[in-house]
Formats: sequence, structure tokens, C-alpha cells
Amino acid sequence: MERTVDWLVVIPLAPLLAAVINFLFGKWWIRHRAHWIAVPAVGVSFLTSIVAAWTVLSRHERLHQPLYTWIRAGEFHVPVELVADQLTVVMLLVVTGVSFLVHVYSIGYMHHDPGYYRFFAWLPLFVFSMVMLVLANNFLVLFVFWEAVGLCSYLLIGFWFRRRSAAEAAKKAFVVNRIGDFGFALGIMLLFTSLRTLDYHAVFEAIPQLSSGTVTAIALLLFTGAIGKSAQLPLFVWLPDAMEGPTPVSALIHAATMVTAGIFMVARAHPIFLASPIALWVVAVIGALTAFVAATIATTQFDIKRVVAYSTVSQLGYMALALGVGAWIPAMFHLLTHAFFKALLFLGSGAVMHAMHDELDMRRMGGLKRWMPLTYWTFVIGAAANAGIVPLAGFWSKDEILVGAWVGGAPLLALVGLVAAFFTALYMFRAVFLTFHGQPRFDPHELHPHDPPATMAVPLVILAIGAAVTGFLGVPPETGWIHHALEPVFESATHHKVSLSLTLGMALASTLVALAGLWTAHAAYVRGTISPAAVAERLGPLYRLAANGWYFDVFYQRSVVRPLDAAANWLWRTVDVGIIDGAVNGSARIVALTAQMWRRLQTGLVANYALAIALGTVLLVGIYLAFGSTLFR
Amino acid sequence: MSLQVLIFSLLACVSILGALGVVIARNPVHSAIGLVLSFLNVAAIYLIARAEFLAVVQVIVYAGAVIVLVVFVTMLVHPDDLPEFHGRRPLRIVTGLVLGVALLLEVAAAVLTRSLSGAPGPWTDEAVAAVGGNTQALGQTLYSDYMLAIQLTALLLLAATIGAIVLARPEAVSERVAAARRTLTISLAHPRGLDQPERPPALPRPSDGQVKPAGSGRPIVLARSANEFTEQPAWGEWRTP
Amino acid sequence: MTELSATHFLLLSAALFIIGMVGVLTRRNILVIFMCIELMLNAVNVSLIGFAWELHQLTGQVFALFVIAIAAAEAVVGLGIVMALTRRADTVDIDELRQLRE
Amino acid sequence: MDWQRLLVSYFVGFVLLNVLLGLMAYMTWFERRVLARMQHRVGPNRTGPFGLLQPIADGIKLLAKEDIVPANADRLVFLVAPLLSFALAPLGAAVIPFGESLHLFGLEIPLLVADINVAVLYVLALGSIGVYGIILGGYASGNRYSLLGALRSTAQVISYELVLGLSLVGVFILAGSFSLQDILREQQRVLVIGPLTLPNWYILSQPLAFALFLIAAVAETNRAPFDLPEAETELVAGYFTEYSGFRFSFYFLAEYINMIVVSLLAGTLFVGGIDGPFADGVWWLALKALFFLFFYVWLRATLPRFRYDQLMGLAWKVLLPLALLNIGLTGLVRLWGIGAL
Repeated sequence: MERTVDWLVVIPLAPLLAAVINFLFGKWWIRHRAHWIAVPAVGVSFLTSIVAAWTVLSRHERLHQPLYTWIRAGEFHVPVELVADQLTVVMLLVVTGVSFLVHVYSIGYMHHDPGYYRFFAWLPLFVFSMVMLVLANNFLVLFVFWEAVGLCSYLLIGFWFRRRSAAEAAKKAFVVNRIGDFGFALGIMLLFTSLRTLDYHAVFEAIPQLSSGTVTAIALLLFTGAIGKSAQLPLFVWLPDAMEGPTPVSALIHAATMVTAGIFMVARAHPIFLASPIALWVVAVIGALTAFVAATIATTQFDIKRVVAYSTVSQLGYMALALGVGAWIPAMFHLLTHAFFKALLFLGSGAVMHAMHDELDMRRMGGLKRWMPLTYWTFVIGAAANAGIVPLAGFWSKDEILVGAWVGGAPLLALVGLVAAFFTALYMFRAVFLTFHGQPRFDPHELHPHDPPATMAVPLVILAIGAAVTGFLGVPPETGWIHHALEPVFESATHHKVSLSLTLGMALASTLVALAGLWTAHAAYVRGTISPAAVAERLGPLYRLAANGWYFDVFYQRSVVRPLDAAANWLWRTVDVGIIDGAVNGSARIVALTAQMWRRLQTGLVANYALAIALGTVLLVGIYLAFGSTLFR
Repeated sequence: MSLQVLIFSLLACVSILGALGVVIARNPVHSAIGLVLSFLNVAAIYLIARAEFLAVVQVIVYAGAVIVLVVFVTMLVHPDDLPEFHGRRPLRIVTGLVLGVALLLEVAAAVLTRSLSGAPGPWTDEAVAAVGGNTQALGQTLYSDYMLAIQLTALLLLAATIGAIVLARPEAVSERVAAARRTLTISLAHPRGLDQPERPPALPRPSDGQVKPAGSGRPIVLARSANEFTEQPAWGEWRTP
Repeated sequence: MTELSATHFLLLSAALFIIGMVGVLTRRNILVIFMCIELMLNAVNVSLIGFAWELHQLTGQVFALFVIAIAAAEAVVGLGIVMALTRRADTVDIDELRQLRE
Repeated sequence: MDWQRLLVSYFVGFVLLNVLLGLMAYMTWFERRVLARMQHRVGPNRTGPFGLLQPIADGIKLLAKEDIVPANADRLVFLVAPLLSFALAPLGAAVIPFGESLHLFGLEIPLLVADINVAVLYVLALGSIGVYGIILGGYASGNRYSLLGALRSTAQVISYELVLGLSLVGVFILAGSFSLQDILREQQRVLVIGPLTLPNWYILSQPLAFALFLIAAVAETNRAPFDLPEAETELVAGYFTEYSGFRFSFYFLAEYINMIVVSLLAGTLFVGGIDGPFADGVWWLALKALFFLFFYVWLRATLPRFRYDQLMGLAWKVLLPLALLNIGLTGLVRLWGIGAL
């Protein structure tokens, strides 16, 4: 069932207008009133999304709105059309809802920033791009806005561009994402050359005609894009560095929305992946490894935002694992719950930073519970949800992923996931205990931590409620509300029968694992029965491996950046300066030498030049009269 | 000889006399008067050739604006003693005259031995009268066949206006800014605008004003925000060096 | 020569043009040279108008109009340069302005 | 060549010139009387009834005075400059239509000297030539005050002439012609809008242009409050400081003739010229011109003088943009066919 409507465009248009207005008039005119434009615009977008979601989910029909034809060249035909189905509206709700809360939060957080208007121009621009990405109906439009969100991410990571580290982080995010996007673009081109269309529906219907090799290539190339954007294993290095951006940006872009674009894209293109078991297997393995590796790294970090960032990478790994084992709905379910609790964690750490005057190191915090009870409780809810403690959101979705992996024919990967879950609980509660418990490790006379103002507190509370209850959208497992809602999208996917005993067993196992992590963290950082230093000592190389992010950055630095640098240097010093400049300078020198001889003619007297012109005219006319005309003949 | 030729010859003679006055007069203002005289007579000749609009434009633009501007500048340049340097370069005068006479002879020979050959165009007197007169006919041609040329000319005039304003400006703002830069060091004191992620150790907070002498006696201006010294200047104050 | 024809216009044009040219060649005051250039431009207009009249064309008038517009632009910029020159070098004698040599 | 026509034109021109000169003389009387009444004085009332012979007495006095030429003046230019001003002033009246043609002695006598295609531009061209009288006079005096006054005046007149010309473009667009007769003919049409019956005077369709024209015309004729070139307090008397006797009177009278011509022009361009209720005719034009002349005097009695930079700023920063706006609006209206009303 499909219905054409004309109000769908409001969802992207409102934030776009806000962005344009703030960008054009922000600097001179709007300045510190910028949020009066951005926040209502995103609010309108959110309300429209609710209407769209209600329409789609209650009537089981797809909405679409043709806008215009972007490219029309021969058979290459790209219409820009907004389409909203069940998958889309779930994403829309997440994107606009979290965006709205983050916008409200930013009013307080960015209050004294000189680039206030700039922030409120780029944030709505991001919302626009993300919404368009979600609403796209073909791969090219998807790709364009895929790049657009990358651009917004770049702009916002480098928001404090005067700080060198921020500029570098922005550049890194941009370059690393380009690697993934390169593969993505190749995938789209391959898709077009083999099917002559990019429209979702047409592509999915035509997939069975393709050879399995082509489909695998397409699927793997598309997944390359997802690896870059969703920070999967080899290319996750940009996400922790992206924490240089303002915290609301981290919460919105680098936790809740943009990084999940890769997951969304794979889910959107699930018919392609379903046609290629190899690709699915690659997705699952990469996802599981990412979940595990990032979780171990997070355990060793002391920067509170980096802990949360690695946690994001880890959770994205879970989602990829779910996609790979064919548990599409659990993947989207986890995306939904993750958006809530991870945005909450980021905003919570933002509140801590705000209170601690931009302090990020957990070793210089401690005991904050006393001064910031609201932040503490919301943060604990987020942490518990992330760690998968019953009955918070994370528990239900993560559990479903593990069950899906078990029955999807990858029990080993499910076990890896369980181990990662232990680390998840460990690092999350490590962060909570280091930050909020124990004695303050800063000077309370100099710093006076306090709970944030209302504009920041209200989003925290709303997100905390969301993190606590969204899990029940998926209760009872396999037949919850979310499953019914998303069923029509994934009807082509195979369904596994899940026995009740397995569900219960897995739930019990993961709860025990999470509690073990919690207990370990408590023992190490509250009671002190385990000395973290001693453990680190004992583990030695393993600890250093994790603490240095598994040496991915070092590896890239040595194997990619330095050789490229050296090559560029060689090109500059030898080829450019030596050969090209040499040739240019040489010819210039020859000209200069000859010019030295000619310059005697250059008297600098305008009169002489005029005389020369006149003389030339007389001569030319004379020559013409004498030889060119019939005057003397 | 018809009356038309008589009038034409009269006007042409005065016009040439005016032109000679331009070259011969020692005083630039007298030159300008000669030029105006020449131009007015040429305008009258345009009337004979049925180019009424151009005649009026000739008077308004050439005589009324360009030459007035020249006279204006002449007076602005040296209001008291207008320089009179005619010649003192006999060789140049002789060369110029010889070249002039040569060219005149050549052109006269060419013009007098030739007659005009070319297909007459559509704009006979009747055709011009039919569309309402010379101005209307010219307008129709200008805004149909020469639309692009008109727009380019408009652009050229705009560029010339801007160029003249820039040339005639007494003092550039950039020079003032450069002068300030030579004596002041501008530093950013905003914590988020700094290179290090940590907050800088207790920056001097001048309570009594913005300027505080630094070690070498060079004053340091502390910016209160990162944008304070990077803000675009107001319109009209900016000029690239 | 009894009837008015384009030849008359051309002769007048040639005379004016050559007077202007001689002026440019012999005078030293940059302002007078400037006026002589205007005279030469005007001479060109005379011939254009003459052709237009003889051939019943408007193209000549159109071109004359453009010449006038360009002359106005040239005057504005040229006089701006003269102002800047006098402010900088304090002279309007072209024999003293020899920067073109460098 | 139609000799008869030429003669008739010459005759009309002769009559017109003499009427203008007489009017100009009595304009001085009119101004002094009105000014005096406004300042609670009596004004000239001794020479003849109501002082009506005062202008004649003044004229005799000025003609009889010594004609002084300063020692370091540029003699020839000094002598010619006021003549230039004076000679050019009445020429503008040549294109103003004073009514339909008259039939006398079997001859058709048109009530205007010359009907030329570019009449309004011709008047503007005269104005731009008129500048030379001022600038050359100021320069030739060999006096710093005169030169400064001349420079100021030139800059002012050029600037305001631009505004004057541009303010008229709206009228040209509506009338589709530069010819004053065409413009007049257009205005003699009757405009019927619903129950209203209005004359098609351009003051109704071009009010902004009319205001701009009025302001620019006052500045163009160097009258108060734009009489900077002759500001006694700053420049002694501006460009005619060194002039005396009848040469001074030439400048003086040229100003008054210019006022009359501009008033006639305003009357023709904006308020329908000879068009009026009951019976069209030259009396209506005279009445309208008289009102504008009164307006001139009224302004002089009321407003203080502008400062120089304010004067130039007004022209370039206020009036010129307004004139351009008016052109754009008129063009759009015409383009959309509303001008066909």
C-alpha cells in the first residue's frame, strides 16, 4: 500500500531553513538568538515525524512524496523522492527526537560560545542531511546525503577549529570516512552498471538475476561504506578522535544518528546482503570483533568521552553482528535503544564536563555524586542500560542479538558477544565509579560542581526515561511491538524459531555476565579489593595493547601516513622544485637575459610610446595605400 | 552648394578651430573650452545627420560631464598655478606635426578617391519616423540586437565607478590596520580558542583595561572572545592590501 | 561635393582625429593629453555617424553610443589615476612620470 | 527648407524671449514682496505703485555701474562666462508648449518655438552646459573664494542633474517619448477609475519622481536651501564675488530665468501644463508656474542652508537611490501592463 502525501517534505525542510537562516544572518543579526530558530525547526520536524510514524505504523502503508527529477541523462534517471516505510519512520523518530533533545541541551551547553550561531547553523544542517538520507528512495540520493552528513560531522568535529587537535580530528574523520565512501561509491557504480537502476525497489526486485559473485562484490563494497561510517573494525579510529567536537555533537552525530547510518544502510539493502551468504558472514565477523576489541579498549581509557566513544564503537559492532547473522529486527531494535542510552551517556558526560570546567580525565574527578545527584542518577541509568542490566533498554536488545547469533548459526560469535558484554559492564561501571563515587580527586575549593541548568537537565531526564523504558518495545522477545512494526520491511528475511528455553537461558547468561562485570568494577574502584594497577601489571602486553587502541593508529601512521608523507615530500623536493621549477625558472632566466638587452628601448616616457604608436599607424596606412589598395594603380 | 553643406562646413570649421585650440592653448582650462566648443559643434553636426539622441547625449555626457570633470580635476590638481609646459621639446613637436600631416594626407587621399559602397540599411527617414523618431528607433535596435553589449557596457561603467572610487580614496583602512599591527600583538584569551586542550595557567586578566604591557614593552591586546579580532569589518572599511 | 555625403563627415573626422593625435604627441600636461584622447574618440564617432546617416543604418549610432559610454568610463578612471598621481608624485607632467621604465 | 516656418518660429521665439525677460525682471519684485510679507516687512513700495517700477530702477542702476576686471583674472574667460550663463538660460523655454497652434493672417502659428524629439533631454543638456558659466566664472576671477565656490557649485549641479534626469525617467517610461508635446498629450487624457474621473497628470502616477524633481530643480538652480555656491558666510559670494555691474546682473538674472524655465517645465511635465478645468490654455500653465515660483520663494524664506557634505550626501545617498527605485518600480508596472490605465 502506498500513499502520496505532500507534507513529508516538512521534515527535512524545516531544519534546512533554520540552517540557511542562521548561516546567512547569524553572524551579524541573530547571534545569541540562534536557538530560537533552530530548536523550533527541529521540533516541527520531530512532530511531523511523529505524524508520519503514526500514519505508517497504524495504517500499514508507505508514504511517498515526489519532489523533482535531479538527473535526467539517457537511461540514467534520478528522481528525488521522499519515501517513508516502517524502517524509515523508526529511524526518523530516533533522528529527529534525539536531535530535538540535543538541540535543547545545546542551548545551555554552548551558551557562552562565540560560534553560537555557527553551531546552530550546522546542527540543523546535519539534521536535514540525516533525514534526507533516511527518506531517500534510491542509492544515489542516499550516497549524496551520506556524504552530506559526513561533511556536517567534519564541520562539527572541527567546530573549535582554532584548537589544533580539533582540526586534526576533523581531518582524520574526513579522510578515514573517504576510504569507506570510496568503496561505497564503487558499490553503487557496480550496482548501476549491472542493473541500470538505483531505485531501491527496482534493485531489490532485480537482485536474483545477478550472479552470486557480483552480488557478493556489491554487498561487500556497500559494507565498506558502512565500515567507515559506522566505525567498524579496521576503520573505527576516527570515532574516538571525533570527541574533539562539542559534546552535544558527540551525542547526536557520533552516538545516536550518523554512525548508525551504516547499520541503517545495510538493513535497508538487506535483500542484497541476503543474496550473498559470504557477505553476511563477513559482516557478522567484523561486527563481533569490533564489539570485542572496542570493549577491551574502553576498559583502559581514562578520558570519560573516549570511554563512551569506544563503547559506541562496541555497540555498533553488536548491531553489525546482528545484521550479519540475519537478526535484522534486533539490529534495528538495538539501534533504537542505543540511541537513547548513548545520547544520554554523552550528554551526561557533557554535564560533568560543564561542571568541571572542561575537565575530561576521570582520574581528576570522583565523588561527584554528592554535588550532581541528577546527573549521577541519569548517568547510572544510561550506564546500566548500556551494560545490559535488567530491565533497562540495553538488556532486551542486546539479549536478542545474542539469541539471534546463537540460532543464526554462529554460536561462537554469540560467545564473543557475551565476553564483550562482560567488558561492557566493566568499563561502564568503571566510568560511573571513577566519576561519581569515592573521594574527590580535585580541589573542591576551586571547582564547585553543580547540576546543569534546566535546558540541559530536561533532555537528560527525558533520555533517561527513554533509556529505561524503550526496551519494553521489544517485550516479549521476538513478538514485541517493534517486531510487529518492522515485520513488513523484513518479510523476505528468514525467520528462526527461537525456543523459550534458549531465550531464558541467554537472558540469564548475559545478566550473570553483566553482573560479573559490575561486581568486578565495584571491587576494583569502590571497595579496592582488586587493584587495577596490579591487574594491568600482570596482564602487561595485553593491557598495553588495549590501552593503545590495539595499535591501529600506530599501524596506520607507519604503514599509510608516513609512506604517503615521504612520497609527497619526494615529489615536492625532487619533482616539483627540481624538475618543474627548474624548467620554469630556466626559461624565465633566458627571457630575463634577452629582456636585459631589450630594456634600453623602454624609456618610461609615455610620449615616446605614443610616438611609436603614431609612427606605426602612419606606416601601416601608407603600406596599405601603396600595396593593398588600387590608389596608385 | 546646398544649404546643408554650407551649415555643415560652418560647424565643421568651428569644430576644427576648437580642436586646434585644445592643442595650441597653453592653459589647460582654455584647452577645455576649445574642446567644449568642438564638441558642441560636433553635436550640431549630429543633428544634421538625424542623430538627435546622440547629439543630446554628446552634449550631456561629453560636454556636460566628461569635460566638466576634466576642468574640475584641472582645478583640483593645482588650484593656484596651473602648469604651462607646452613644448620645450622642439624635436618632439616637429615629429608629431610631420606624422600628423603624413597621416592626414594619407587618409585624405584614401577618402577622396573612394566613394562609399554598401547596401543601404532599412532605417530610412520614413522608417525612423514610423517608429516615433530617432530615439525610439535607436532604443529598439539597442535593446534587441545589442542587448548583451548594453549589459556589458553597464558592467563596465560599474567597474569604472568602483575603480575611480578606489583610486580617489584618500587613505586606505588597511594601512591603518597595518599600522596597528606593527605596534600591537593580538592574543586570544578564550580557553576554547587555544592550542592546548588544558586550560592555560592563569592568564593575566587586566581589570583596568584591555591593554597590558608585556615583557619587551610591546603591549598585548587580550581578546575577550575568539571572534573579537577576526570579525569581518563593517562594510566599506575593508580593502585588501 | 555639392551634396552632403559621408565624405564630408570622414574628412572632418580625419581632421579632428589628427589634431587630437598631434596633441597627444606634442603636449606634456597629462590633462591636455587626456582631452586630446577624448577628441580622437569623438572623431571616430563623427565617422560612425556619417556612415550611419549615409547608409540608413542605426549600427553606427549604436556604436557611437558605446564609444561615448566607454569614453565616460575611461574619463572617470583616468581622472582618478591623475588624482592619485598628483597626490603621490605631485606632478601632471608626463615627462616626469617614468615609473613605466621599471 | 521651409522659410516660412522658420520665420514663424523665429517670431514666436522672439516674443517668448521678451516675455521671459520681462517676467524675470518682475520675478525679482515678486520675490522681494513675498519674502517681505513672510518676514513681516513691507518690501519695495516706493518706486511706482506697489514698488512696481523697482526692477526697472534696479536694472538701470546695475547697467550704469563700473565693470571691474580683477588684475590677475583670465581676462577673456572672465568676460565671456556670465554671458554664457545668461545666454543659455532662456533657451530651455524654446521647447515648452504653450498651447495649440494659433491661426492668424492665414498662417498656422504653433505656440512653441521648436518641437524636437528629445525636448526634455535638450533642457537637461542646456543645464549641463550652463555649468560652464559658473565654473569658468569662478576660475577666471583669479580668486580663491571664487574658485572654491565654483568647484562646489559644479559638484552640486552635476550631482543634482543626475537626480533630475533620473527622476524624469519614470515620466519617459509612462509617456514613451522625450517630446514635451507627447508628454503633454498623454496628460490631457482623462483617467477613469471606477467612479473617479481624474486628469492623467503625472504627479498622480509619479509622486516620488515629482518630489525628486522638485528638490533637484531647486538645487540645480542654486536656490535656497541649496544655495551653497553663493554662501556669503563661508565664501563671500561664491563664484561671482569679483563680478560687478551688468556682468553680475547677468548671473543674477540667469538664475531667475532658470527658475522660471524650471517652473514651466515642472508645470508641463507633472501637472498637465496647459491642461486644466473649464478651458485649456496658457493661463493654466502660467498659474502652475506661478505656484512653483512662489514655492521657491517660500522655501527661501523658510529653510536654513544645508551643510556642504549633507548636500552631497543627500544627492548620492538618498535621492539617487530613490530615483533608481522609482525607475525600477515604474518599469515593472509598465511591464505588467498596469501602466496602460
